[in-house]
Amino acid sequence: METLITILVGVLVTVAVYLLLSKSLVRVILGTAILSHAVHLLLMTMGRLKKGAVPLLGENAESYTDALPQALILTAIVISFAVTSFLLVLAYRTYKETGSDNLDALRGFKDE
Amino acid sequence: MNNILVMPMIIPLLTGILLVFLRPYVLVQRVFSLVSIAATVAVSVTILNLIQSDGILRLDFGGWLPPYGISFVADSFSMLLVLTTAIVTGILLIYAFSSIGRAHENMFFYPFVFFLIAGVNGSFLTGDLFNLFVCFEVMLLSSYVLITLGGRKVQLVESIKYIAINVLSSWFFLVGIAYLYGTVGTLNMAHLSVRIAEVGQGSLLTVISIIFLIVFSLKSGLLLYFWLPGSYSAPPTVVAALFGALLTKVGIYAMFRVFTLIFYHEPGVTHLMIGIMAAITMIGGSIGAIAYNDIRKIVSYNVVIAVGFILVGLAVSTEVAIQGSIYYLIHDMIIKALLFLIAGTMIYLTGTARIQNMSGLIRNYPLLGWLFFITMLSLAGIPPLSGFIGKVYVGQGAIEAGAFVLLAIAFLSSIFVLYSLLRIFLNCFWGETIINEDDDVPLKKGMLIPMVLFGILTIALGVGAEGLAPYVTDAAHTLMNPKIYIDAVLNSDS
Amino acid sequence: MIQAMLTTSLVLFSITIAIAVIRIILGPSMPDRVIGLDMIGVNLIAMIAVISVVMNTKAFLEVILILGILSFIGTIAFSKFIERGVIVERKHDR
Amino acid sequence: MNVSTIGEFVGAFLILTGGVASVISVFGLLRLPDVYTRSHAATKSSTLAVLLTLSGAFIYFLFSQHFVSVRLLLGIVFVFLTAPVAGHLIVRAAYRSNVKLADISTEDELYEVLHKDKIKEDGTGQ
Amino acid sequence: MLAITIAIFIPFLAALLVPFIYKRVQSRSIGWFVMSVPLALFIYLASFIPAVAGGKTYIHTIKWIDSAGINFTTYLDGLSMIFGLLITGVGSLVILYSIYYLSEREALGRFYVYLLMFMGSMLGVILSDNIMVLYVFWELTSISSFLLIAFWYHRKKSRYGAQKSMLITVSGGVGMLAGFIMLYTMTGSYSVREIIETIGQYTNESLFLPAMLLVLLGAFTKSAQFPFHIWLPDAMEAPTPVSAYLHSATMVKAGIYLVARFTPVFGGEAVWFYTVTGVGIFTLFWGSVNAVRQTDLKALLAYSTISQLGLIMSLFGLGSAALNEGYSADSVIYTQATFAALFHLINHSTFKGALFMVVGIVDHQVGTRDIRRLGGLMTLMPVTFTIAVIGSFSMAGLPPFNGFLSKEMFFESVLNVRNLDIFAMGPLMGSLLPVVAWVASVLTFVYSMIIVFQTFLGKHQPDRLDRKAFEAPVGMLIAPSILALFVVGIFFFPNVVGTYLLGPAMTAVYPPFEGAEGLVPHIAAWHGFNAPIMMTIGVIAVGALLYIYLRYWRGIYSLAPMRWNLDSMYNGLLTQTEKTSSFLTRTYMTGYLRDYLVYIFVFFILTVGGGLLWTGGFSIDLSNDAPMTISEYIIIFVMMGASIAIIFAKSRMTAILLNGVLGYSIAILFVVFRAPDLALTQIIVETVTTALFLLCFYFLPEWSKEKSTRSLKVFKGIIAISVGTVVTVLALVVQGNKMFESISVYFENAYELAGGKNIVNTILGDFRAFDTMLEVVVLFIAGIGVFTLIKLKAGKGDEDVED
Amino acid sequence: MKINDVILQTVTKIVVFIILTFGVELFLSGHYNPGGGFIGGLVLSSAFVLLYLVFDIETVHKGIPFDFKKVAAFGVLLAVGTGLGSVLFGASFLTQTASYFNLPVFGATELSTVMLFEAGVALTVVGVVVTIILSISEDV
Repeated sequence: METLITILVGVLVTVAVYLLLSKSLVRVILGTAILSHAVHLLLMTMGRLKKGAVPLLGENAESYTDALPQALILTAIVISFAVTSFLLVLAYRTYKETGSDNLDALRGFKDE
Repeated sequence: MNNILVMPMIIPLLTGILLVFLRPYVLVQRVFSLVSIAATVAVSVTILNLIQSDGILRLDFGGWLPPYGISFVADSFSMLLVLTTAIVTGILLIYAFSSIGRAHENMFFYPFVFFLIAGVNGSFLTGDLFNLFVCFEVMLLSSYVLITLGGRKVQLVESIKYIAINVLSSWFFLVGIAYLYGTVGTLNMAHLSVRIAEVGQGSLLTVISIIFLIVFSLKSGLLLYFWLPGSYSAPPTVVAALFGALLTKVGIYAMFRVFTLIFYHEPGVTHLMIGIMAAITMIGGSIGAIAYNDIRKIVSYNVVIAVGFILVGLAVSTEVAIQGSIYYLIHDMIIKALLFLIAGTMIYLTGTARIQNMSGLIRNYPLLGWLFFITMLSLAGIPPLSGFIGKVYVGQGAIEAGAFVLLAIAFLSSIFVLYSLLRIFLNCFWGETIINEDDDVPLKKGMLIPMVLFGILTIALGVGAEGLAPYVTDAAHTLMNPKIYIDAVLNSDS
Repeated sequence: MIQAMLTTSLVLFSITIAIAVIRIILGPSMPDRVIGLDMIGVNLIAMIAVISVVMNTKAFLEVILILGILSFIGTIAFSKFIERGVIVERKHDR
Repeated sequence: MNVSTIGEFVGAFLILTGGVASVISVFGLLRLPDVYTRSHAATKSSTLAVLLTLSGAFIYFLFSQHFVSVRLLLGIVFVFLTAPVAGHLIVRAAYRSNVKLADISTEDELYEVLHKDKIKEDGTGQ
Repeated sequence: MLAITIAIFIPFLAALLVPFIYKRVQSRSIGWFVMSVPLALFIYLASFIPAVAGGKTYIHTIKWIDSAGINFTTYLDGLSMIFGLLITGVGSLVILYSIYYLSEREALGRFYVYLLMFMGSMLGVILSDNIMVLYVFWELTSISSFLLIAFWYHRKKSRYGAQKSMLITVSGGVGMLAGFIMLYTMTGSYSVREIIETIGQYTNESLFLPAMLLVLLGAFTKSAQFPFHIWLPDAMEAPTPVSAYLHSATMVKAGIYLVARFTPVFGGEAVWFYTVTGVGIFTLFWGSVNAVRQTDLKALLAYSTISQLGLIMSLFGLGSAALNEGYSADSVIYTQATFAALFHLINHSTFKGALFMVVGIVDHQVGTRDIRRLGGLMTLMPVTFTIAVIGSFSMAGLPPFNGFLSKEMFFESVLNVRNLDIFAMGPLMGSLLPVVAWVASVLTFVYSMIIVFQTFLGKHQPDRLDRKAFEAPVGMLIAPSILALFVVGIFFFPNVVGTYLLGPAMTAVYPPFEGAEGLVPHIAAWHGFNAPIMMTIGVIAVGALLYIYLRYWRGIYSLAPMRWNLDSMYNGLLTQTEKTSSFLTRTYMTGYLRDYLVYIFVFFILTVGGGLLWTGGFSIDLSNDAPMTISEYIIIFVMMGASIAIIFAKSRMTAILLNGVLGYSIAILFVVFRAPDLALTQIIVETVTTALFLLCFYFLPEWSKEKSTRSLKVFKGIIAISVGTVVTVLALVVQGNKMFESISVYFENAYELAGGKNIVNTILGDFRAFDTMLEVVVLFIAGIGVFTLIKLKAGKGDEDVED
Repeated sequence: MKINDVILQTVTKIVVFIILTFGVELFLSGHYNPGGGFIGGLVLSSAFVLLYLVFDIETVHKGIPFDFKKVAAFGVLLAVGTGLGSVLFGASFLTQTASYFNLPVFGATELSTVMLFEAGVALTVVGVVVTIILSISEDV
């Protein structure tokens, strides 16, 4: 299981990186979203997978899965949600302001 | 249990929240923010002195002992930075009062500043790796908002790059935490150190440490500083000054902490890398600083140079060098704030950022000109201003460690700093006065006072370096002897 | 026996989801995709129910309800989006 | 074979039925020619599928752990309540956004109603 | 003695007072106040002469940065005495001169502030024992010189000169700082005296040589030694009093002082000997060669200063040879060189100061310094002419002026070198020195004559002058006259200087020779027909010939191409550096996010991936994998398919929905992994995110197909795959190398510890509540941030000035 | 032209009620079952979003006259405040306590400061999510 999930993480990262390298702002943001998916899965696999029960006490189990990564992922999810939403709105505002979502056009001001 | 430890973070945080409620009352916001910054400064001073008498302090949140809960750990190093942060922010706020404008003040400008400070201070204080990530995010999100606040085209365009790259770096951070947790199974930094020392920093852990190196390099602008010049030249002056003074420093702090506390076993790999990166950073920053005619760009590249310079101390990792880095770090926070303020004020006064279009400003604004002059000298490490002592110590450390190439680059870079700023000074402040008396934009008192305060600080810090010496010595000593830190964190008597 | 049945149904649901994804990718129109998504949502509910039976835990029953809520809201949002492009309206608009 | 085993079996059977139903419906989703027909497959039969499954799970828990899951019941009610509305909305949206009917469709009864509506609106004019 | 330490600060204090006084006074009489400062100091310092001559030294320490060993330690001995007297003495005269020289319209307040600042820093340099403090003042002199050169900052050339001098001297200073730190690293002390005492044990250390060269770098840049001399001619843009003071009498001598001060440290080493002597003698030669071609009187004086400084420098180099073997009768003959150096130092200050003032007077009176426009001023300005003659003849080494004495001693010293058998000094090298020295002296003679004769004799050309020429006011003549008196006076009473000033200084330079016989020779104007006097006669004869036929051979200067000129090399270097940096920086700082990301990813691949490969030998242990069911396989493959499909998605909507599919599938995986809270959160968050995507993207244009070349796509693909691979491999390695049990076992007692049964929630709400609290803050910031982002728009008129 | 869909609006009124109840239940039971402040908050906000979807902004605003930014701020304040509360009682920052109370209707109930903390989280989430969605929608 872990191996396959890890490979899945790799695939997700690959896709995300590819998207990040695009010209279109939309793709870049999608890329960041996928990156966060990937890292959440990665964090998950770092605790042992599927060993033990759901981390709810009272399910009378011998052992529980590693709860700490879960807590971390929860925090990470919330944070990446916050960032993604901000980034999205930023993209929206940028488009409204500049009329472009093409990062090549949004190069920034030049000096000379 | 030292609840006072949380105050440098909680006071700004609470202030930020309360200021949200006070949105319509700008004056109240101003007063309130000044008061709470003053409180933060007071608290920081108290803690700093407490550390001198009681050793490293620790606060376990919720009473959960490390490594299980999250702790704030305050040693001299972190508290020095916290204190400087508070002071710098306070002065910058004064500048903001007269420069940022009603629209911003009504749009939660002050709350965001305070959240930023909360994030910065939290990053300095936390003893937990994941919490460090969270604090980073608090800081970063505020910085995202601050950089876009105002919604000008440049800001939006540059902020996209800034945010995208920072999102990436946060991602690397999480990946690093994931790997580290996977191998070592803990998150508390002291505990990590203990566990890694136990099994030895094998090649796997070294590779993981490189991920952290990348993360902090991205945040601090070590080698991976591509995002920095653009995004630091986009936002309003105060924000740029805040960024220039604080943001990269957090990355630097984290790098110092992680590579002296946790991954210090393989200096041949990690510290060598840091050294090479610092060298390239200084070179890149130096050539960048003289490559442009835009004041903001020049100033931003100066930030880059300083980052490289400070990390020379970490790269050579002798106690003296680290002392130098700490001195320089504090100096840099103050002087970069001043530099950005002056640059911003110049642009405000002339309406242009290009040095060819300014001339003879010193006749109209003599004080501004001399402040810039002092800043220039201080940045170049010319005595007796604040950059001097740090430079000496870093140089001494480099010599002791035999890192002559680093020494040469570091010292040469200060000449580039001087040259890049000399260009501004000669072109903009000296020369024929082209603004006639009528077109003179008045320089507001509210803008001048904070700059003068910074000027005084840089002189005071240079002349009165001895006053800082015990703290800095203690800080460097703690950094070089991770055992002190570990003992303070993992003994469970408090 | 019971286990076999449960596993079979899990597989069936997975197949359903896979096919729905194909529909999302194929389209051709937006509503097609939304229907596909709705389908996935509904099947996820079912799937999670089965999984909790398999695992013999009550922990995931909240998930079911939430999925229901969200797929409902999602569908409404999508359909409004498709219909007029605006999701949240203001009174004086248009 | 005691009661609980039978109950569990019934539950599992219902679940399996649900699975089969859902596969059937998804084939409909894949094979049917246009949105409107596909929506039949998606909403009707898959609602059935999920209701079957949830009931199955409910029965299973009822018998195996003697546990009346309020949440499952609530879920059933909820799905039952919302699935039709959702389906209705999608199709409505599809129609209003002029998604084409399949080529084999013979009649579009709503066409005139909607057009009249539109004409009228244009007439009274905003 | 505390008073000496205070003496350093008095000029600074006065500088602080000047602006206030100037506000009140607003006239040139401010100069009298300023002048009182150096005058008082001069008298005060002079009062120590007898004591110092008696071998007494004064030391006093005020703690500054004690932890770094940097303290204000002042040390007054013979060497500092000479310089101190020069600084204060010439300083007083220069200020006196400036009172009349500068017009009242000038910003006199600023001028005197700089000047006093300079004076204070200069005193700091020569009185400091602590080399770090010395460095502090060293840089301060550079800064005040910078400010003084650019006193007329609206002139382009002033700014250029100021920048040049600042860059060169500060660079040298930085090098010197490095050298000082190296010295500290070796000896553990910043005190010169202590270093001198202990340096013997460290001469073989690897740091010794670099430290020496770096210190010399500082000295050479400051003293305008070849090839760093180029800043000095441009520094002549400063007002003439400044040139007279800083750029001939004092600041440039700081480098000389440093060499003298460090002779006991580094002297006696072959490298020191050769570098100092070689550079000095070459500078002497080069300066004189260049001086002859100048047409601007001040530039001529600048090159002559360079040349003279080279002379002094070379003498110190020669003198250092004495330290090689320790005290013996043989080595005393080399100490003579040092004695000559010190003597010439004083002489040079007197005659060069006078000459500068003369040139200033000429400039002030007729409005030009171009010798092609000058001539025949002798009758119009007789006093000035007299002073000029005294100064120039002294410089040319003619009796009865003090220059003659020191020039003779110089010849003697270079001749002595021929006998030197240390440092592998061959006869060829040994003969080369006197030859070069002689040639340079001939040229010195020539340009000295140019100053006098082309300015004051020849045809008067009133039409080519800006103003009608007449004698300068008395006030302006006082200062140069006093200096001229010294020029003559020292010739007649050289041994007063020798005993009271040079003697103690010699002891300071040669501490091991203290009280040795012959250390302080008797100076006699006439010492028989020996080699030096022959050389002087030769100089006069050949020089006179050359001067007379000047116009015939001057043409050879134009043969040397201009671009090989050091100045144009310096300018070229600066512009080239700027251009290259601009080019380089623009090459990689493209402004494209994609490029930056590529850098980052490449760095990641290289370091982390490289690290993995390089260290190698990782075990990937898959045996602990949990079993999988078919449905899980399906989900995972669905996810892979969906994610890859995103890349090829034709419409953004598809892409967003596929992203949603990914999110929901992850939720299922979370269910599979027994993480109900996560699954719940993931589902909701994914929904909200998707909704936001839709909300925002409705307004964005449909995404166009990425128009990029195949090679770019392949490149992107390679990077993406490499990153993915690195992450995966590292994750697999980590899974095979779990070294410790996780701390999370602790949390399984959540109920006992924190009264919660949902472990995850207990961690979030209690164990790690702080994270949660901050996470909420993050969310809050984002929420408000979105609000501001949308509400606060830059209006049209509101466009900030910052663009 | 408003969406005038009677079916939708009728169903929504019921569904919103269900969702709200469920949301509150989720965040209250977080300590024992899956759920907690964040999830509860999200569910609650989804109820509000549903309302905004089905009705228009003004109508909803009339019914629920909150400034959601302040709701969010209040939430954060509550979360931080519980931390400070423990400081007042001389415990470490963010120390949570719990004890049993005999409430008239519910019987012996455990009331924990975690609950307050979670409430803060939930309020923030509600405030933020609604603020974001409203801001964007209003901008159109």
